[in-house]
Amino acid sequence: MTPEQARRAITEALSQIAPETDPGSLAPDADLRDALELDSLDFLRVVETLSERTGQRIDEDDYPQLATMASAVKFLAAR
Amino acid sequence: MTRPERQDPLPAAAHRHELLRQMLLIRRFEEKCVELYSAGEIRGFVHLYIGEEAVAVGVNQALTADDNIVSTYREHGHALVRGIPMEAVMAEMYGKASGCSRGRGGSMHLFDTGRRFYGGNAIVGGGLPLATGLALADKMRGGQRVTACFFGDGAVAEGEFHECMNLAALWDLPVLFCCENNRYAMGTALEREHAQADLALRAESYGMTAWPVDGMDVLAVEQAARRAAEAVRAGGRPHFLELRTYRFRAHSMYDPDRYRDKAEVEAWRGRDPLDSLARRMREAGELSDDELASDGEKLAAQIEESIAAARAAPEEPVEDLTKFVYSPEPS
Amino acid sequence: MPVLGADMDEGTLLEWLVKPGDQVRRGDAIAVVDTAKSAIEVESFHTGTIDRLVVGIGETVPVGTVLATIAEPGGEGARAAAQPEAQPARKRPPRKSAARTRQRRQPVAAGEALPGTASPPVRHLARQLGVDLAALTGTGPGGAVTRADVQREAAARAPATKPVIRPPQPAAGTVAARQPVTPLARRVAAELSIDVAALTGSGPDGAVREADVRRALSAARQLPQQAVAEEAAVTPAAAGGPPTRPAAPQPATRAPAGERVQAMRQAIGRLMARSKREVPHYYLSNTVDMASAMDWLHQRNRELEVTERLVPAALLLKAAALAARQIPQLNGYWEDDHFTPGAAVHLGVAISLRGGGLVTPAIHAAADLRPAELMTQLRDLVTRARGGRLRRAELTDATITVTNLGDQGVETVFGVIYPPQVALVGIGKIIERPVAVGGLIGARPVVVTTLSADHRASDGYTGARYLAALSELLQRPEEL
Amino acid sequence: MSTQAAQNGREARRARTTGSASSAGQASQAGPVKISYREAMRAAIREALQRDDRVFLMGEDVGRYGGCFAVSLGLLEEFGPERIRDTPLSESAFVGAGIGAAMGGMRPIVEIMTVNFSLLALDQIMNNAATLLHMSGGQCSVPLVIRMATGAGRQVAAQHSHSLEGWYTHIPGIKVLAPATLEDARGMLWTALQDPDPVLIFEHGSLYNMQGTLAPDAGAVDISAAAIRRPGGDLTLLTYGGTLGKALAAAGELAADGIDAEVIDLRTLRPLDDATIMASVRRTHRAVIVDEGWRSGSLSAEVSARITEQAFYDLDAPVERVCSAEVPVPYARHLEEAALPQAGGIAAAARRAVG
Repeated sequence: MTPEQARRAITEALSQIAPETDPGSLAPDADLRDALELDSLDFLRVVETLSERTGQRIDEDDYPQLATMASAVKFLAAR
Repeated sequence: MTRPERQDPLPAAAHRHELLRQMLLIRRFEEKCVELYSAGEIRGFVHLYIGEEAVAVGVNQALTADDNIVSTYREHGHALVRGIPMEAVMAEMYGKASGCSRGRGGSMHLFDTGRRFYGGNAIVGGGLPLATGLALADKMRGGQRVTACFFGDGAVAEGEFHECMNLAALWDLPVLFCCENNRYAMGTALEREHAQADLALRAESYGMTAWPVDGMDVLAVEQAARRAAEAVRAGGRPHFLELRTYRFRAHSMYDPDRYRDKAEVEAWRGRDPLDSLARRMREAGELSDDELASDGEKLAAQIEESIAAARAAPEEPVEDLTKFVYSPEPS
Repeated sequence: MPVLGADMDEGTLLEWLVKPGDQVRRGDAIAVVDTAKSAIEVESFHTGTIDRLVVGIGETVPVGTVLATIAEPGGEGARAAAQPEAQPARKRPPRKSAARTRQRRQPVAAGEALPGTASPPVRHLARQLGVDLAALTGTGPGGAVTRADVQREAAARAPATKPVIRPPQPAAGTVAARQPVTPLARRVAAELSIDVAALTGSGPDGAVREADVRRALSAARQLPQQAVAEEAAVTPAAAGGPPTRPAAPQPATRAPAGERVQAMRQAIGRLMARSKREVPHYYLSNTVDMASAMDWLHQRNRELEVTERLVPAALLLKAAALAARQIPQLNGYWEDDHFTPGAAVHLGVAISLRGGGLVTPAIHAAADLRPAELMTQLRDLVTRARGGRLRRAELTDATITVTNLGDQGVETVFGVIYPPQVALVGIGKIIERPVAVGGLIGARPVVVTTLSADHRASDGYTGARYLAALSELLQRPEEL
Repeated sequence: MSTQAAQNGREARRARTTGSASSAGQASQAGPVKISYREAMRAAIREALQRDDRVFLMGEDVGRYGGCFAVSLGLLEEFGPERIRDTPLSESAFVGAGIGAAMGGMRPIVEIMTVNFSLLALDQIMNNAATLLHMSGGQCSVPLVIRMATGAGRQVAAQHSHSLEGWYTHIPGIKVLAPATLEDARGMLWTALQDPDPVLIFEHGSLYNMQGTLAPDAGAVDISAAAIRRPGGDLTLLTYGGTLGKALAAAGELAADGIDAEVIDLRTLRPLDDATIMASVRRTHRAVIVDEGWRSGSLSAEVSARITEQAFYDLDAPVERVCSAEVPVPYARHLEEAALPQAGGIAAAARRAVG
């Protein structure tokens, strides 16, 4: 997966969970959960969506790597 | 006043022979019933008339085919002398489809409305209001029928008896009340049951003509019944006969008969209505032993035929279980 | 316009789910209505054909207004839909309505065995063959377990175990106590392949009725449909096509966000003001060691697909519900100067809405749900709350409420009770704190649990027992 | 033979009178006729007496007194003492005589003053009227009509306030009717008289003064079916006789709350019209049975059991019953009212069922 594909997947997943926001305009190092006001359930759905879309298993231990857009793109693109 | 039938009784000797044959018919039929009951072929309550045959036979002589009869649960005799075919009565004892009540009634509920025989009624006194009503219908429709209503001494203690005596007398209804006083209401003797054991007197108090009759003498019964029936027919008022009789056997097949003295039973057997009439006829040279034996043989054969027919008769189909609860819908 | 909450006077029609000519059955959702608190589906109380939609989208009308007319099958005229529920709250004398409320919430006597869905001879056979009836799916009328079902089950297990003749046991021991279900509900559920055991009843003694089954069906339909929609929207993108935004899960027509938030604030304001005015609150707090719970959770989630993973909130809610069952004095309602315990623990969950506002829908019979089931319901509830698709019973049935602000980074919550409930449980953020265990100081995850309780219904001692029970339960997560 | 001839003449006359059904109706004026339940009943008896000379009325004080409830007032003068027949206080005898007269070709209407006195004739009703056809293998039909006043609500205390319809419905072989409306008071009797089997008609004492209007040509009505007196979709109220009005009142009260109750008048209590009952319950899924009889072993128990047998999987709530309190009916007004089903209690039961 290219970083661009990863970014698109993440943006779409976030838009779906928080439709009134514009994830594309976030700073790369902003904390996604804070910026988009995601609670743990929202976050779980983001993980779920990403996992489905990318076909990758994302374990609970991987969650910290999904904290910001930059780290998340890096995490997904690396796999 | 028109008097249908029975205006010219049979010549005396032949008539007496006929009375004897009718009593013998009842006697032999019931004796056979005891046998069949013991063999388990017929069941339920069976109340035997043996000893009382003179009452049914004698009263019936006074009735026309157009008169009504309402009877009790001890009604084999009434049914047979009324002319219900023995085959139909026997088949009813067997609970068969060819029974006179199509297997629904049994021994206590023999019916033949075609012969105006309105059943054995197994509620003591229960037939009295029916007879009163049948007579009311006839009176209102302008007929000249007599309704003969049989009941026992036990019924005289029932409220319905008194209500009906009053009603029939009050409304001048053509009922011939025939009280078969066999001295026991099941196991309770007449004197232990009635403060006034003169039952005719009780009926008389309702303003109707009533008198006691020797119920062991068929000729006496016939004579009394004719007199009473004529009076009913002529005047449209009820009459009451107290027919003093005795049953030789127990109340029903279940009855150990502990309430009667053997000597008493034997004394009454000495007045057996069949023996009395047969003796009298023999003494008068009206009946030979051969004729009597021949009568017995013919009856035995007839009874055997009725049993064979009843055994062979079809049963009512179980699918028809609820038939006759209500009348069929008019089609 | 049905009354969908105690203080609702009017409602705005957001969406019609039917059009004239559509067939509807009693219990079908026919419209979505915006109340001050949430968008709620309106169900039809009649079966028939939609005749006319009377109220237009966006119109605000008082309760009792006819929304649509339904022509009854075979009937001549049309009748007002949803009319039976119109105006009952104000028309009836208050005492009578309170009496009805109490009646509906009467608890089932503890240990009372309810009759099974199998006839006595079948139960007897099941005992003889050692078959657990609760585990069987019945093929008889209305889903009743038949002789054949039991024999099939016994035969299926035959190679492993020979049929054992067991001594007769008391019915309560073999047949699990279960919720009453009306025959009609049972039949309809069987026809629609819905598991009645998972339903929450709105009838007397919590009996599941036909309407409950139909509600469950429409909820069940909604989820797959949404999933399909998302998939359809997403697939072209995954295939490299032009990116497509998935359809927004909100209804297309809604009151302007500003007005909506304002109305909701007013409603919340009224209720909270009433609470603070009428309810003498007392507050307790307790710090709970979450090490075992978090360990168990990680262990479990590691083995599972993401869709099956639990969040800590699910465990905390389950524990809160169980504790409420243990301390029934906190689970129920204060009405007419006395406390009526709830028949079951219907756990209200405070859910903040994106764009502002708050709803507290209930998870029905939460104490009876396994954590995974509770998690499923929680996700469903949050999704629907934010999508504006809550059901009426969910908004009115809570017997105790939990506010979990841990995700927002709050350590301690001092909550305000939702009247006529008598307790609110607050849950803060799970944080690592130095804790002495066995004489050694170590960093362990802890959470601060709080209780706001109505002093009219209980005392501090009772409240303390509740928080202690909650803590106790969280130490044995595997038993939750 | 003269007897036969006389009878033939009667048959011919009967054929004439029974053939002229419509001529025996009410007056010829058009438009609805204002009438009371009592008058409707009297009109029905008069019509029967006019149309069929086999019909006669008998009972205690039906003649000179005019009937305990004045139902037969004036009929003695019109039809004479043969056909309006005062009886002694001998319930067993005159009910039994009615049975016998029916067997003998008449079409008697027997009036028992009140249901409590019918117990004195229970032997005749149960052991003869109901059984003769069957135990005679179909030979003895009993085309008899027995009318009696029933029910409480008039402060006549324990011995005159029974509702024993349920007892009688237990008995195969008889039919049991409960006219609750003017139409049925006017129309059930003739149909009952055409029935070849015994029919009991229970007239609730509180209904005799009920006023209303009837079509001028009102006449015989069907007695085979229950009637929906008020259609509704939310629940089914099942009742008969004196409680029909209360059930309708309760339905009105419920309607104000938005609960749409269907009210079924059972009309014929034996045989019950299962089809109408079940069709309604299958539509509404809820049933409340209102029965002035005592709850235990009552007609309401029978109806409830049948619903459970035939419509179990259509029930969305337990069947509710509103019956009389299990006490002998007391004299004092407030106690009597408390003992009997009332509209408020019916509405409350309906609300429980609707939930």
